[in-house]
Amino acid sequence: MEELPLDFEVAPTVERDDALQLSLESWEGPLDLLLTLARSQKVDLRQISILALVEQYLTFIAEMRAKLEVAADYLVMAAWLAYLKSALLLPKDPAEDPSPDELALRLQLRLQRLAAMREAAARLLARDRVGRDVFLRPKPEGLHDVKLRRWDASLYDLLSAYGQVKLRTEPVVHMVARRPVVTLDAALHHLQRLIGVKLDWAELSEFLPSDYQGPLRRSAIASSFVAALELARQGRVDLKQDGAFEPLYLKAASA
Amino acid sequence: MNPIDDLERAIEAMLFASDEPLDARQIAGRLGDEKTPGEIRAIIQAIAARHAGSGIELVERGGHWHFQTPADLAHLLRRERDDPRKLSRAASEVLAIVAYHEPVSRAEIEAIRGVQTSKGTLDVLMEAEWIAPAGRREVPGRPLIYKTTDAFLQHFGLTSRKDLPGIEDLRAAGLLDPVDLAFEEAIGELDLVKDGEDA
Amino acid sequence: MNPIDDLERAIEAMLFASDEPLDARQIAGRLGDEKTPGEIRAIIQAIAARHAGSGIELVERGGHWHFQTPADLAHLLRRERDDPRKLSRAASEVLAIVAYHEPVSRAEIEAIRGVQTSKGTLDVLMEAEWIAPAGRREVPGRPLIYKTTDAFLQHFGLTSRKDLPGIEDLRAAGLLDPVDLAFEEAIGELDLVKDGEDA
Repeated sequence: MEELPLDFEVAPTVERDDALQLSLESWEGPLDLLLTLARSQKVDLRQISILALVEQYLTFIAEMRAKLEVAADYLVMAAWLAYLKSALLLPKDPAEDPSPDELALRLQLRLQRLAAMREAAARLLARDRVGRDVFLRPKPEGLHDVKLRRWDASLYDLLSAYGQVKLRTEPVVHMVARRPVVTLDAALHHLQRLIGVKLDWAELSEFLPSDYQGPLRRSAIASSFVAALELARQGRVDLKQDGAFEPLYLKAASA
Repeated sequence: MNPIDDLERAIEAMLFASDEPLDARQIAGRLGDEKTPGEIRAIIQAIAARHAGSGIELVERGGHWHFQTPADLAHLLRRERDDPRKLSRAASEVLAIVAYHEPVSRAEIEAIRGVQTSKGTLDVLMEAEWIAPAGRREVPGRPLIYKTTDAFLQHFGLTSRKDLPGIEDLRAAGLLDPVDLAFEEAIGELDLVKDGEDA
Repeated sequence: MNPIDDLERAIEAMLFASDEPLDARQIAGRLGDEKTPGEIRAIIQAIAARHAGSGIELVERGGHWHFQTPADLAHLLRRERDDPRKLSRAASEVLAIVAYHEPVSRAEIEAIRGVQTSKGTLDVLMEAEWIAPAGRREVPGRPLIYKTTDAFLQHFGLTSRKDLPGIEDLRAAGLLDPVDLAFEEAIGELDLVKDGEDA
């Protein structure tokens, strides 16, 4: 077996006594450590001996453990590799699934992919980078957008605004809008006059003049209703209604 | 075109990437003083000449040189964009008051509106160029008075101020109806329809 | 030298004055859309050609163009204060994985690296604006996926993602495929070989 790969690019060359400095923090996890070890075989990753790699890893971890605590994920990998090692060394069991060879192949594929990205990162960082190799104008004039405010209003807005001002500011004459009303007296008078004409039950609305429209009609309905109640109280009309909100009928009181 | 020599490229790049305008001595220093400031100046002149008439120019300010965009292209570097905004209710009222009562002072506007008018409201109308100061009223305090402008007439499609509808016209158009009366009328119409259906 | 026409000067000045790389559409927009992006691009190419070999070059990064100094003059321009963000090994690997595999989820990054990626590592790359979230992968858990940005292309001097060093070779070698897929293929080949041997 080879010496531990202490002269590898990532791991500084150190005396064994300084191995504490060569903590596992030098690696980005067990796969990274495996890749570093694999590189020390100095062959293409496709031709790597997984068995030799497993040996390297287990030996390395054993040495590290003698000196310091080793993070759990490195130990998990060690356990798995120990299993893989024994499986690879034992006579092949065709029933075993996945086979140790397949597990080894997967490990190899993972190492290849990590290696590819490791190299890609190095090549990327070595490119001509802005601020290190190539430089931009430090203080460009910049391109500016200037917003031009454009106010918008229509003539209608203007006139209605003025209308509102006028309304708001002409409170001197308190304009209670004059409402067309039919007074109770007028309704009483009207109803008394008609009650003698109609002989049978007639609906209240039939007593209203037909030219009463709009608000005036509503007022007439209200005052005629009150007038009808008053006449009924005086015993001069009879009232009849089939139910709430049904039409109200009246006729002259039967003598 | 002849290839540009390395020294000229180097000086050009320095001038481009520098935070501050550089003089010939500074450039010579950065180049390890292998050239005299005089030689550097000659090269700077050549660079300036090469860019002459392009969209980039190398200019001298007090012996220091820097790149800039030509002044005649400055308008391309700012883009003006319309930002339409609806006139606020308050501003519409003030504008209408100026139009109907001009010339008016701010105090008069406030008296008519019955509320205080912020300076900003008048500013907006002046920014829109719809009103303009029209001198001062010769009363104590000599307040500024305002009137509408030609731009105002143009925007609102008026030939002259006489085109503004009179108070009677506004009333006829319903613009002077109190809100509650207008509401009742609308309700009354609904009742008529109902009555019609009942009949 | 022929005089440079006004449009070319204008575009050159815009590119020179802009504080970020511009694409043809942005330039066309600023010019009032009188020219198509295609026409603009042809002019940009002419400007780039005019500056070729000088101390200032016009380069394309992800369809956007900017002026910069040529890389071979770095030694003259580099100053002590120039200290581009030093990336940790973890961050540079994660960046490479995002760039070569994009869009990619954090779990996929971790599968390649064989180790958990701290949130901080992705944050560093996002703060540098080199990577950005690119939606979610429609698999259980709907993980966020990441991709590189135009700022990434600009910083690393890449015209487009196709310029990523060795990306075609990696793709051809299947090294950008997931392990599972590569495994299936490798097993398939083994089986074929075995079958051949059996025959």
